Amino acid sequence: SSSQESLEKILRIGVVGPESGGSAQLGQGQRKAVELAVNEINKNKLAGEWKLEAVFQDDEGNPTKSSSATNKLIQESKVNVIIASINSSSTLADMVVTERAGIPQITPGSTGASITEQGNEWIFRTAANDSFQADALVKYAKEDLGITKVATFTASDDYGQSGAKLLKNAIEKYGLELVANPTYNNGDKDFKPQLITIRDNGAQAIFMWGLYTEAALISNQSQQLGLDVQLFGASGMAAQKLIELGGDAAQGLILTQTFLPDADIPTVKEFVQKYKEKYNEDPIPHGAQAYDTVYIIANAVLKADSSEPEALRDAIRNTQGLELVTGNPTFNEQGDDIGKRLLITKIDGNKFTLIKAFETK
Amino acid sequence: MLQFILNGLPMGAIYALVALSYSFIYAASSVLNWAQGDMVMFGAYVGFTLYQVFNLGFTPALFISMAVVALVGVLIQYSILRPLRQRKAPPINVIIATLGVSIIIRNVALMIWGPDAQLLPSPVSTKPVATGILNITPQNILIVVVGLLLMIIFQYLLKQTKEGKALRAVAQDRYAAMIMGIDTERADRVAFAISAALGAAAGILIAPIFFITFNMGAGIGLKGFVAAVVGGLGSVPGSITGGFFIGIIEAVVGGQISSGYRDAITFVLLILVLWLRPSGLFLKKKGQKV
Amino acid sequence: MPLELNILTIKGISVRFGGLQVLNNIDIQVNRNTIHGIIGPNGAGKTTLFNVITGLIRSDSGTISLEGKELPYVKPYQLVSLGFARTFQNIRLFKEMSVLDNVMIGQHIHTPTPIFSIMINGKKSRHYEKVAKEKALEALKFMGIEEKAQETVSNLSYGQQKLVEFARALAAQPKIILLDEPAAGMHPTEKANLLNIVDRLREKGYTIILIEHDMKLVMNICDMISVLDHGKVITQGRPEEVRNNKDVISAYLGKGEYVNARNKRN
Amino acid sequence: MLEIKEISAGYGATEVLHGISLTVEEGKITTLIGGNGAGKTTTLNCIMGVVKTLGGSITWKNRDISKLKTSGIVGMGISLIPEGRHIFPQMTVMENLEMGAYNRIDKKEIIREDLAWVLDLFPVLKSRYKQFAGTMSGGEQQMLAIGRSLMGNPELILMDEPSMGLAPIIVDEVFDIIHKIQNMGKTILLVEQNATLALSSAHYGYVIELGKIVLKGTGQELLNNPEVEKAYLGL
Amino acid sequence: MKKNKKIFLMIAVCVLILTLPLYINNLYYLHIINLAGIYTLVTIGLNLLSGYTGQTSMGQAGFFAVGTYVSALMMMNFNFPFLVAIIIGTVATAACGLIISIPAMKLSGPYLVLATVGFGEITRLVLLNWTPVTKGAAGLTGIPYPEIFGLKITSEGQFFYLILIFVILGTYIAVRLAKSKIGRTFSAIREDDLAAEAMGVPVNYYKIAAFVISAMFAGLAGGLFGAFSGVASPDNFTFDDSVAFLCMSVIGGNRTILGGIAGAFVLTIISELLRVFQGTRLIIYGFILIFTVIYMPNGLVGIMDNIKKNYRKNNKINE
Ligand SMILES: Nc1ncnc2c1ncn2[C@@H]1O[C@H](COP(=O)(O)OP(=O)(O)OP(=O)(O)O)[C@@H](O)[C@H]1O
Ligand SMILES: Nc1ncnc2c1ncn2[C@@H]1O[C@H](COP(=O)(O)OP(=O)(O)OP(=O)(O)O)[C@@H](O)[C@H]1O
Ligand SMILES: CC(C)C[C@H](N)C(=O)O
Ligand SMILES: [Mg+2]
Ligand SMILES: [Mg+2]
Repeated sequence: SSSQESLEKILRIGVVGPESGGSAQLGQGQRKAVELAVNEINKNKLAGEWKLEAVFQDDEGNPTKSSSATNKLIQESKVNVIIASINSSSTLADMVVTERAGIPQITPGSTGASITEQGNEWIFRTAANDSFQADALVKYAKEDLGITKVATFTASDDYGQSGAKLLKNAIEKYGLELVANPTYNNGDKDFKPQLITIRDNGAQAIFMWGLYTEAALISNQSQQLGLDVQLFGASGMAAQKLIELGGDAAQGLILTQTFLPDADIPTVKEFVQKYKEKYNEDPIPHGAQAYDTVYIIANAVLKADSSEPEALRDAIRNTQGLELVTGNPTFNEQGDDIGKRLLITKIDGNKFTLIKAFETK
Repeated sequence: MLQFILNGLPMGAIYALVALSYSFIYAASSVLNWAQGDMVMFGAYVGFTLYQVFNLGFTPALFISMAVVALVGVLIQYSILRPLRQRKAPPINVIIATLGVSIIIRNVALMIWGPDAQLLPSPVSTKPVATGILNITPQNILIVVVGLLLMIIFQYLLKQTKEGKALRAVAQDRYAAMIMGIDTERADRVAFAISAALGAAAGILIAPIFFITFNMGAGIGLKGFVAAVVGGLGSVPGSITGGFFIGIIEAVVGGQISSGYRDAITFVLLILVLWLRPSGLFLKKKGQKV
Repeated sequence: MPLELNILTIKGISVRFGGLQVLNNIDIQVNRNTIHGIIGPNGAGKTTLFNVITGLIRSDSGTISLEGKELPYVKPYQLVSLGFARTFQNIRLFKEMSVLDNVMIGQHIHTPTPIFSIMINGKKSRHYEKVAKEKALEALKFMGIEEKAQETVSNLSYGQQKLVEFARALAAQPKIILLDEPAAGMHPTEKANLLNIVDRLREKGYTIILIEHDMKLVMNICDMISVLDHGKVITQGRPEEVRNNKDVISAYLGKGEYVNARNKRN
Repeated sequence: MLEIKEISAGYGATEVLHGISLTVEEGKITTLIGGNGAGKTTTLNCIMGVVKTLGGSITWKNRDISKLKTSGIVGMGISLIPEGRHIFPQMTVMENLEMGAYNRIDKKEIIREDLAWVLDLFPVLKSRYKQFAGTMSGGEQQMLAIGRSLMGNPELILMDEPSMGLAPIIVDEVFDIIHKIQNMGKTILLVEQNATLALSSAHYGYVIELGKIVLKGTGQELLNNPEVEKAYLGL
Repeated sequence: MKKNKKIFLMIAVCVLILTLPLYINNLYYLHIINLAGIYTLVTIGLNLLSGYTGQTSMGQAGFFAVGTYVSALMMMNFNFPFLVAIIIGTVATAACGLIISIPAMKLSGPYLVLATVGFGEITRLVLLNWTPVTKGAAGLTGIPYPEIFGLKITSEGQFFYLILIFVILGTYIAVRLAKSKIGRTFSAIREDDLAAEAMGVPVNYYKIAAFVISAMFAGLAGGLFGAFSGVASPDNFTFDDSVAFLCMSVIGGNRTILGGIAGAFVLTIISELLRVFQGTRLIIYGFILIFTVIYMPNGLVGIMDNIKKNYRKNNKINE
């Protein structure tokens, strides 16, 4: 294959994600965005002489399948870099494989705290930084809305649980009172028991941490129960679908995200337009992050001018000066992207409207 | 406490309906159909499509969807159960086959309707007409009423009509049923069709409040199975009680004890129930003698 | 009756199912090394009595004593080691297993389970297996079906299955064998064979309790007969006494038109 | 008239009937005797269409029924009292009897009359009509199986060892009933282990061995046949 | 002559297996084989429980999980050596088997299925929610590589031999059990537990034993799995995983030990091979399941048996 490379410089990107199973919507969104980015980069020669080639594998949201898929990509497809995965549990399993093989891995979706806490030098994360989100939300609730008694209502998966922890920290930090902190399992349909508890404890606001289906159901059911609370959420549930499914119950819901399709930012506008053209639907935030991830990789290979894993890894670590859809990425020591834009938005009518924007650096 | 119990009722009605579809097929064909939950999902999607593409109202959508999914049930019987029966395959093979069906239906739905959740608007309002302890929404009333109506109809069909008895006869002794002149193949077909239609009905009833996703069958199917078993598989009153039992336990445990351990506690309770009553709440081990 | 003659004493056994008094104060004594017939109309409670003796059903009152010792209320499997083995009115074999394996299950209580030796396929376990196999084959040979040893039970004819069940009971080396209608559905020559087998078992010192509706067989083979009707013992005695008992004739034997038609021929 | 011509049949790869031919005259009792495993039950199951024939033909009322479904065959007035009773254990006695009439399109009153008649034939069924059939004693179940089959008002009744497990007095009754229903104009094919009994009741008899008919003749002829005597009337 | 042939064939197969890592230099293949090897242990145990004793379990992932977590936590929190840790894990799993067998022995059919599903779910939810110990949804990371007598197992090739040893050991134990009085008694219980009881078999004890044994196999497999994958989270032990184990057992043939092995390997490998079909691969997988249970009612091993029988028949005719 080395002779081939000399003719045409090819960089193979392995992409692992849950294209079927419970989080299929995230995996498929990731795939579409990666395909879009790869096509653009190749068409416009944005990676110089390097041609990107993406190979996709489905992990069904199952960590064992995910690590098999990663293995296959590395061993059989001979990929130079891996984008994997969405579910934190899968990403953690994949990291064992990429570390062993010495291949850089970037996760555009997983937010689990432990991912970048292991001293693994091969992992990078372009997912939204949850601790900033939690902090910003709580701060906003206190300072701008004057809320004092709050409840958290989070998914029992890794995403929800690390969210719960971060929220709790922020709530303590800003001196609010946490009156209830129930959880739910993904796939649950009935949230009324927990909502009743929240209501009975007199919460003024509920901070949700999870995905849009459950968030929409929670909104609906809290309306049905006649709860008079302000709902908050984070980027995991930021999707047009939330507005559609939540109906008028979701109106006024405040959430943080890294990406707002309607934002008046050139990169965002361009991305949304191209995405809509190709797929005839709105991109999801994870898609935006995955899209950016491909650009980061393209930039890295351009800079390193090598598909050697170590060179790539170092180039990714030194990413600088890119104006991308979700911010201008820069990675810290642990591999977290600390250059993400953070937007506080509110559901208003048929779309999210911007309340506040932060640059998180 | 009381409000938790009351809030468990609509959920219970749905579980009961799904439980009934498990029970019905079991009562008539002694088959444990793991694809039952996916019938719920499929029914909901068909209803959704009828509404979206053809602009049909709730009632026609309900009936057409029941018919379409019943047809799927017949197809499963014809192409899978029949050859299994002919080869005298053990029950575990039937379970695995229906697992296969479940995987297929789920992923076909994913291909057709995509991974996103879809919304089927309710024919009535999903907003409460009265708040307070009792949160009655018209949709919940609709669920409970239509659900109970279907349950009563099926209890009558199974217990009182000649055809219903014939279905039970088939489950108890296929050979004997055959020589009574009962077309056992047809009985299987009827059982699959009816229980698929029941599942579809459940799907359309819950779609307006719970949305439709391609993998919604897994959760709802499991809960329905739990309800059917705890009540006594094959017993209509058992399924109804089982459904409400699960609905209420979930509401009470989820609200009062622990939301994270809710399902775990529910399952512990169920295992305890089975320990005390190994054939479910409503069935005795009857008609057995050495 | 001298005690040593007596092996099983059934005293005051009553069983009730819902509103139905199925057994009503049953008293039966079974003598050692005899064949004791239990006959009676359908539904008289014969099988139920067997179920009580083998612990599958608990009686409402009464006691059963084996060799003078009252049987405790224990699990059915524990009664096997006390010396009971039975067959069922509806054949209950392990259908998908070989004939030999079926009969070896009968040996269960006589075969130790040396876990360690089994694991290393040691001498001990091989020895026990060998013994169990030999004993099982012996029982099959006694029944005359040893050539079917490797056959799967479900491939055997009805009559052969009945013999396998008999062999399985025999393999438990019980003191008392309880046979529930062993001859039902059997071909006359096989019945003759069965009669022969039972006879030989008596010679070997076994005690057999037999439920049977074939009067020819019962009268030919039994030393004593108890007649049950509606859960009560209506009479007991030697075959010729029972045969001519008015109550037995009216409740059970009948005019014997058809049965007699056959008797005439022999 | 039921006419079986050269049928062969088997289970899986093994053939157990090798060209059986026999005729059952209308309104008569015909008996089929033979040792255990000879193929009697298989023959009856072939007639019922439960076991598919591999060759040959079965005609009833001038129609080849060997390719029909069992339900169709039952619909043509054929009924089987199966070996091993096969009652529906978790249905009541009454429901079992109702199932016997499943295929009838007669008026309800007529069926009710037949029900009364059957309950009179077997009083124990009457007194236990609410009991679950599975808890009945063996003999009671046999009576139920016979009664259930009569509920179908069949023209041809196939009986597979109807006397099995019955008390002598009931055996008498059952044979009385057999004669009674024959006198009502029904046709009977009787399989029995109790060969003497069967042959002395039957007009015509067949002896089957290892899946082949080896002897036939009137009941009396066979009864007096020394070969039959040796092999089937023993004991 | 014939015997020689057989022995020769066996030696050839052994050599082939033992040298596998030498010519499979694609680590991905080796990874899949290792994974299948671990699953083999689960399915062997499941075959003893479901195939032999007739106690269908849809909660085997629960035992697998307990084995994984207990072994891993022993190594991580208490620095126990690998072998000690997996023994503790296996014993803990056995205890779970014992607990679940108490209600389970009274149940059969769908009722038993539900109880086992319940056990699997309860286990998963405890792992998910008992955060201080299990680290909740994030699960365990950095499970140490096994070290046996000073030898550290890190590469796929080394894991291959480690797993192979356990698979051989497990198979040996299972075969011995299956061929002994115990296996025979298990089968009798499957066929008719009342008749078995009436023949002197303490049915309940044997049912308990079957549960405990199958749990131990799953627990051992779990211990290996944790060390092999280095991470473990509740997502590894879902109902779908229990179902997958059951499918392996049935597809391979659940009435023999060989069937369990065949099922684990074939299904694990097939589901990887199907990756070429991308989006439709799960649909194809579903069809494969259906096709197999219809046309191979006794599993893959049943087919092999038939071929053997036919072969013998033909040979007889020729001779
Ligand atoms: N579980 C039960 N519930 C109700 N009645 C029962 C039950 N078990 C048995 N019986 C009734 O008890 C009576 C005695 O039954 P049993 O089986 O002991 O009779 P049997 O003497 O063996 O008759 P047979 O000769 O016909 O086999 C029967 O009338 C039967 O219907
Ligand atoms: N379901 C079956 N599968 C395989 N072989 C069978 C099956 N049923 C019967 N056989 C075999 O077919 C042959 C004929 O059986 P059949 O039951 O017809 O005999 P039968 O004459 O009715 O005997 P019996 O008097 O014992 O009832 C026997 O050798 C039997 O082993
Ligand atoms: C936002 C979510 C998709 C995050 C993902 N579920 C995780 O485990 O990290
Ligand atoms: Mg009896
Ligand atoms: Mg027969």
